[in-house]
Amino acid sequence: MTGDPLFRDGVDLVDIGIMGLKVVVAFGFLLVATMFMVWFERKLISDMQNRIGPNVAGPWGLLQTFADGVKFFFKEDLRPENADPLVFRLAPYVSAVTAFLSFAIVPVGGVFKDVPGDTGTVNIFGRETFLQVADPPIGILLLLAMSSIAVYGIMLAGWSSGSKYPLIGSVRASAQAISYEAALGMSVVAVVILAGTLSTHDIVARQAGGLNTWFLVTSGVVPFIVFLIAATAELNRPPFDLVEAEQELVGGFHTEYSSIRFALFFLAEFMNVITMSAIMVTLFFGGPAGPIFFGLTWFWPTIWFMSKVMVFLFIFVWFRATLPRLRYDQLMDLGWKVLIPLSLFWLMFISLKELRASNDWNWVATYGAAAGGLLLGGTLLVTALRAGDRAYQKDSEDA
Amino acid sequence: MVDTIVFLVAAAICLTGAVGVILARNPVHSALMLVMTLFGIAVQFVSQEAHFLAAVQVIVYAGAIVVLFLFVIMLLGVDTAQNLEIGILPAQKWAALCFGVGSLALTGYIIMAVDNPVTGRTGLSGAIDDTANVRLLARSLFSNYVYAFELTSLLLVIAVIGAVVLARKPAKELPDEAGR
Amino acid sequence: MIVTTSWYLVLGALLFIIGGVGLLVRRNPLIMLMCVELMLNGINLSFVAFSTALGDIGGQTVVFFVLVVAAAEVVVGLGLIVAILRRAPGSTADDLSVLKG
Amino acid sequence: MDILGSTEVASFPVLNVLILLPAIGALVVALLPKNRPEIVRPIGALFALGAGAMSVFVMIKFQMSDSGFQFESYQSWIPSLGISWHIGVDGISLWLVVLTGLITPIVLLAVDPHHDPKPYTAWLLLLQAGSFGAFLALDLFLFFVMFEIVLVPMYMLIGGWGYNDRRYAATKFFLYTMAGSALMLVAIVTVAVLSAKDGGLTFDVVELANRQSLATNTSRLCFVAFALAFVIKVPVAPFHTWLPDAHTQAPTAGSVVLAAVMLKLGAYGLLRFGLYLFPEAAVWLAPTLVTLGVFGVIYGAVVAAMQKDLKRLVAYSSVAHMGFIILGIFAFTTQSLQGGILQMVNHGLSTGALFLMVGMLYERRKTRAIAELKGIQTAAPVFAGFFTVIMLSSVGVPGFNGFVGEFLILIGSFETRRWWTVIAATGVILAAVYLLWAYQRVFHGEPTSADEKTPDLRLREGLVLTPFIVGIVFLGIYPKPVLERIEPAVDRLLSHIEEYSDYERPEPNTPVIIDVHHATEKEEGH
Amino acid sequence: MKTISTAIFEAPSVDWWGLLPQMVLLGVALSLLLITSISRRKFSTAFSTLCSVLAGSTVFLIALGLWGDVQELGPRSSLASAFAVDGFSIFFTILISLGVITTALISHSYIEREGIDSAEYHALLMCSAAGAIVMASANDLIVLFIGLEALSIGLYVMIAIHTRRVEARESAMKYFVLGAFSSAFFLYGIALVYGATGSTNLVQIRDYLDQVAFRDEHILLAGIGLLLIGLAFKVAAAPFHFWAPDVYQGAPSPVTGYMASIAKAAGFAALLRVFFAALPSYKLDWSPIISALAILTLVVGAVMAILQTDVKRMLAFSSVSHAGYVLVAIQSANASGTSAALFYLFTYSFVVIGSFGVVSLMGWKDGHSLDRYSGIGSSRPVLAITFTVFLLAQAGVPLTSGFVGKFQVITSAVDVENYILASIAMLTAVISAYMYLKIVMTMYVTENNSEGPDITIHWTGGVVLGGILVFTLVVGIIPQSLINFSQNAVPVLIAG
Repeated sequence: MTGDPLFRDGVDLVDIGIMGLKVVVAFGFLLVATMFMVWFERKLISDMQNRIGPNVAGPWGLLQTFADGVKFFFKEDLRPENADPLVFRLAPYVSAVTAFLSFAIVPVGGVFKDVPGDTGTVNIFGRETFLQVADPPIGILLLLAMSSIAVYGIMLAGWSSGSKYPLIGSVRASAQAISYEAALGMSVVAVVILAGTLSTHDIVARQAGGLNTWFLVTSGVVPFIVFLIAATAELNRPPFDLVEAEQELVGGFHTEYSSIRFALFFLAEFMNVITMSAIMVTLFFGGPAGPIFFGLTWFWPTIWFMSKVMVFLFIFVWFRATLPRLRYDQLMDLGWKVLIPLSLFWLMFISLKELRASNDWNWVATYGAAAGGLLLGGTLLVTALRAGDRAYQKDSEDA
Repeated sequence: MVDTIVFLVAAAICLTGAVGVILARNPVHSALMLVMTLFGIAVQFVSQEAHFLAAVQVIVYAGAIVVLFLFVIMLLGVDTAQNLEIGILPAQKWAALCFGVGSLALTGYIIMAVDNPVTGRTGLSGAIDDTANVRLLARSLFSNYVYAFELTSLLLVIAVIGAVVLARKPAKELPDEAGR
Repeated sequence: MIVTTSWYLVLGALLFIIGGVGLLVRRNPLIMLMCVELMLNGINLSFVAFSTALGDIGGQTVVFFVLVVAAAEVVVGLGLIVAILRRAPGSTADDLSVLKG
Repeated sequence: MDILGSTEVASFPVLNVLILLPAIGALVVALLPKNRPEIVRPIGALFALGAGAMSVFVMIKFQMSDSGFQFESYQSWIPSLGISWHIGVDGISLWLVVLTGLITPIVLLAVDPHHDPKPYTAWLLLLQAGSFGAFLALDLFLFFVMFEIVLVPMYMLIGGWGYNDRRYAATKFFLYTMAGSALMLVAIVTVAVLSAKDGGLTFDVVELANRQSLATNTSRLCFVAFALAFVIKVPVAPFHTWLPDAHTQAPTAGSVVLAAVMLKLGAYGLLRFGLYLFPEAAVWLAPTLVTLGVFGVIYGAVVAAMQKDLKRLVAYSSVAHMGFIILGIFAFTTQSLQGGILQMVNHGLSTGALFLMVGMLYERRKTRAIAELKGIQTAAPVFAGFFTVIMLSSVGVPGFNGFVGEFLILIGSFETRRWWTVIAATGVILAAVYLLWAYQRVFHGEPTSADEKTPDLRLREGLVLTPFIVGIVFLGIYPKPVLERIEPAVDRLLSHIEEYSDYERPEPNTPVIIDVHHATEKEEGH
Repeated sequence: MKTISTAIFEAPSVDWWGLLPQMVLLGVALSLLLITSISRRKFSTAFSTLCSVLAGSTVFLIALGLWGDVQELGPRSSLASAFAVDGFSIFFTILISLGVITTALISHSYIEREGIDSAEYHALLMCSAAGAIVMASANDLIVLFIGLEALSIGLYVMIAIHTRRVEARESAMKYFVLGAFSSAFFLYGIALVYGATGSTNLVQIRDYLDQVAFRDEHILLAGIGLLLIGLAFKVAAAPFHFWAPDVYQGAPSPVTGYMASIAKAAGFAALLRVFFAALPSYKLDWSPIISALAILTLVVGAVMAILQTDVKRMLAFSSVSHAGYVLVAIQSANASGTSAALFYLFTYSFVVIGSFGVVSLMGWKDGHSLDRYSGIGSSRPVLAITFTVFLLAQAGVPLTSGFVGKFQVITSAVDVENYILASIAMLTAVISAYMYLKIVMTMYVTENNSEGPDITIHWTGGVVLGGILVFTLVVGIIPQSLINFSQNAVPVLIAG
């Protein structure tokens, strides 16, 4: 029932061909999108800063990224003397590959109906298939898996450079990624509980009934906000880009990288931005769902999907242009003391809601108990935080 | 056929990684080799329809546990981490030899049982159905294994206290009181 | 060639052995810890293989608990290593043999 | 109680009191205030004397004709394991109980510990309690408990108040005995468990002896285990090596109690448990044990003769004497057994007194080396006189108790173990040789200046030794009251052996007691 | 999908009363941590000690109540039969609760003296005790494993908690690595047994093994062997004992006492539970192996003990040889053997806690060499006699609890006609007696009239030592009720 209908009746050459086509198309799409994303960001920021931005290469500077890429490709590949040769080479690929793999689970098109299963298929070469590279039964978990692997890219890059600043940058980055991964995961779980499935395809199908079935609405916005903040932090995007704080850390973990390897990091970062936006759309905004007006029914959903993603791309750039960078302790405080408790509480609340609905529990008793629990937990949390602050102050006075 | 190839490739990855862990001089390399093994295992899980476990394997093991290793290595500094040594047993090498031979014999034992490795009893705690792996797991987790599940909280509490106790700076910097 | 349960079991056993031998041969506690993880992974593989062969989900559930246990062990183990080194910066092998084995 | 074949149950639990009184005394002494050391020994002696008086009471009330156990007391202890507090006294144990009851207070009063009187007194009282328990126990478990528990006070006495090498000696003493009894415990359990099929798990000696449910081989193995424990305790050469060390290093009180009471535990154990529980096996192993006993007689005598240390000499003389007792026991005739038991008492009196006197000598001279002592007789004639009497008793000169015991053993065993008896008889001569020789070296000759200053026997010391002398002479002249109380029990034991093995004792030719009596008188008449 | 989602999910029943002991321990531990960390004022050590003692006492009372229940109504299990409330589990719950109380009291002065953070120490103590209780009451191999890990991990931290001591940290590391190693063995054993029987539930395993005749037992036997090895590590049975002396020596003395008593008892509880509840039909396979282990353990423990000069190492090896006695009882594989093992563990645990309590009073400033004990006999006679009684109890001298324990062990071996084993057990008792006597001698016999170390006994430690002394002697003299207690714990176990 879950899983791509393509493989339902065994695998033959056509299936493999379609699969290959999907991979190539998705990869190509991502690459091109990344190219334009870079341009988009530079252009948008320059607009916000009242300057012109790239405008020489190609019309409106559209080919600027391409030109940069070519330049990177032909630059000399430097490797610091103290670097660990193997790991130094490995790290950029880890970053890039994980970025691409996460995108594989995003449904980018197909007409969805309000039931999970075989809706949202398109017909290619006479085969029914989903418009997504893969729909593994564990679906959204792949995102979490990949974001945990992505840490390796950063960490190993910083460590293998054999240099101080990259190391500090990478430790910061991985600490940050790990800290926000918990909040990220919990907001995803909130959606999973509501959807009752891990498959991204089915999650989208659940949201096909219109705006009020979007998980943005049914999960009560909070998970989305948590996800957005956490995702920004995961991406090391401003205002959480302490990793690359030039004033403190030069360029962060990739300081020592140059040439094509640097380009790979660069690519990975922007790929990740796109993937995260796509995931957000998938989880909270109904994915490719949207009204279909005329003709080409399979075309409209993709258009909807891309427009939704564009909105988030814009938001990310907007963040960068407007928000000041956080201090490291503020970053950690936000993650551990606000987002995690909040998402945890919200997760419990949603579970309780679902339980009440399925078990027909008394409304007042359920939410009364919830409020009591919240009060108790909140008090404890606040007291604990205060005590922690006190201890911290005392320590710093002693020191 | 495909199964066989997948198995062999993943097994090769696992074993290479495992051997790499114990051969690498640099702890970071060991950790990476460990990740390699973990991925191999995850693939084996997938090929046995244990998708959820495969994901958890990557998220928890590779994403948390090994990262923790790397953290500690970086915290200590690789040189320290590399030169850190501790004698556990008086005759460790001999013990290793005994253990290796013993457990190879054990493996042989298992191979001898190839024909009938398991007795074919099925479905005590919920039959496997690859389409509903997660559901079944959840059901089993909260029925047959609910006690064990709740007990993991005890384990985690202890681990947290332990981590705090061990990693915290002592209140007063008293000198080490070694031995005699 | 059909991949039978035994193949997985043998692979699991090999991982277990490699981990065990590594734990005994290496003297670096970090690597010893990793070797423990190898052993646990070998066991996990066996559990899943049995689970598939038996058609019983229990074996897969067990793997979760093993994961939790492994995580707890690693946390404490790394804590110990950090504690050892924090109090004795620059310690070498000789410093760490106060107890005569 | 009736099922156990008891004849009389005293309304007053006299034997329980006998065991408990010193134990309570030990506790009381231990709880005495620390700053009043002078009241410790009187109070301790009071308890010990009380117990001694109680043992005399038992002796007086003892029904002479009764061959069974008297004053029995039976209390279920660990019912689930069939263990009970079952104690009683018969002709075999009666005199050992009396011996224990009398020796301890004497020792307690006679010997000054020099330091830490409180624990010293407490341990001695505990030793008395344990010894009583061991002699009275009619339950294997209870016996084992008592047999082992007496080690602790003795170990503490040697370790705490002994001489230079006391650590070594105490540990050796403890471990030898424990090692022996280790296998005995296994045998005890085996006997009980294997007999359980005939009516439930029990450790009651009487019950087990009457069941006799072990197969021949098993019972032989068990007997070997028992015998090993007792043979070490006795000690029979070549298991004796702990004894010289323990005796030499122990404080005087320890040596006396060790010789007078604790060595008897081994011989008594062989009689009460070895022969009683495994009659067939005992007959089977008797030749070996008799050989060892006779070997001990000769070996002990020879080695004693070579000793340079007076105390060590006495210790080796113990080995020789105990060899006689073993011979007596495993000759399986009424006379030999009677003689063996009597000899136990004799040995307790004479060797105990010897140790006391050696201790007194040491107090005076701070040495026990024979070579350093000379001509004491001149300086201390009374001392020498007492020593002579006791020594003659130990040698076995007619008129003294040693003669009666050895004579009975020899005539008893002559009927069944002729050649061994002949060899053992030479041991009597050897005893005369080494003791008289030692006496000559120490008490005769030209005294040196140090020897001349040796003080003579004090009144208090004389009073202490008097009971020994009285016992020695009384038993030497008129052993009848003792022997006639022993005889029924011995007869019964021999009938028991005959019943369960193919042994048949020789026809007694003449009434033994009268014969001996005459013999003694005749000798004196010369 | 529809069929699954509509299937009614029946939550397993929960026996809250049975779970209460663990919940109390964990709850008090968490509350203690919470209060001490949140509160403004600094709590004294006494508060933490009090918490532990109260928690232990509460568990003790609850367990007594449950004991009456179980004796009346029979054993029960809940939580999908993963958790057993039977005589066996309650027996160990009682033992563990008393262990917590005594250890907490003995630790009190140690913690104050060494300046250790008391709240965390006591929280760990309670949590690991909860793990021990889980081990004793687990009816499922995985639950057992998690209990084992909870206990072990708690112990690792408790050993290392004295962060200023190099030995402590190093021995914690050693214990940790070997503990993890042995856990892996145990877990592998679980995997193989699971593979062979299709369940991790002990009762289900037993039922299955009763029904089925195997065509090929290899996997099951290998699994049993690995389970045994894993547990043998935990109870420090030779040849898997080599960690014990180093770890015992390096750990803080109260923790050593806890480790040698409660952790060992829990390990044996697991061993008994697994082999008696799940694998009785393979008795003929495992009993000889256990008796071989027992012989080796007895001999190694006794012989190595006499070669040591450090008191803690001596006691460590003696603890190894005590494990041998329990194995002797276990190999008999019958009810009387189990009851003997239970009795032995119960009495031995207190003696060993008391012994290490005395050791902890001695302080560790100059190590624990035997010489430091010289002269205690005259300077602190009461302490010396107490220690002497503990040592003699371990040596198995009559009128102490140790003798009754040994006696029952020997009886159980003789019961199954294993005379050789019984004899070896007794002879090694003599060998190890030498070691105990060496300590006793040192205390009483001083060559140079040294006065012995200066010791201050806090009343908490005094109460515990006195209590254990009385217990040891009383049980040695009138053991019947404790024997009944351990016997009543057994048949319930056999019934599963």
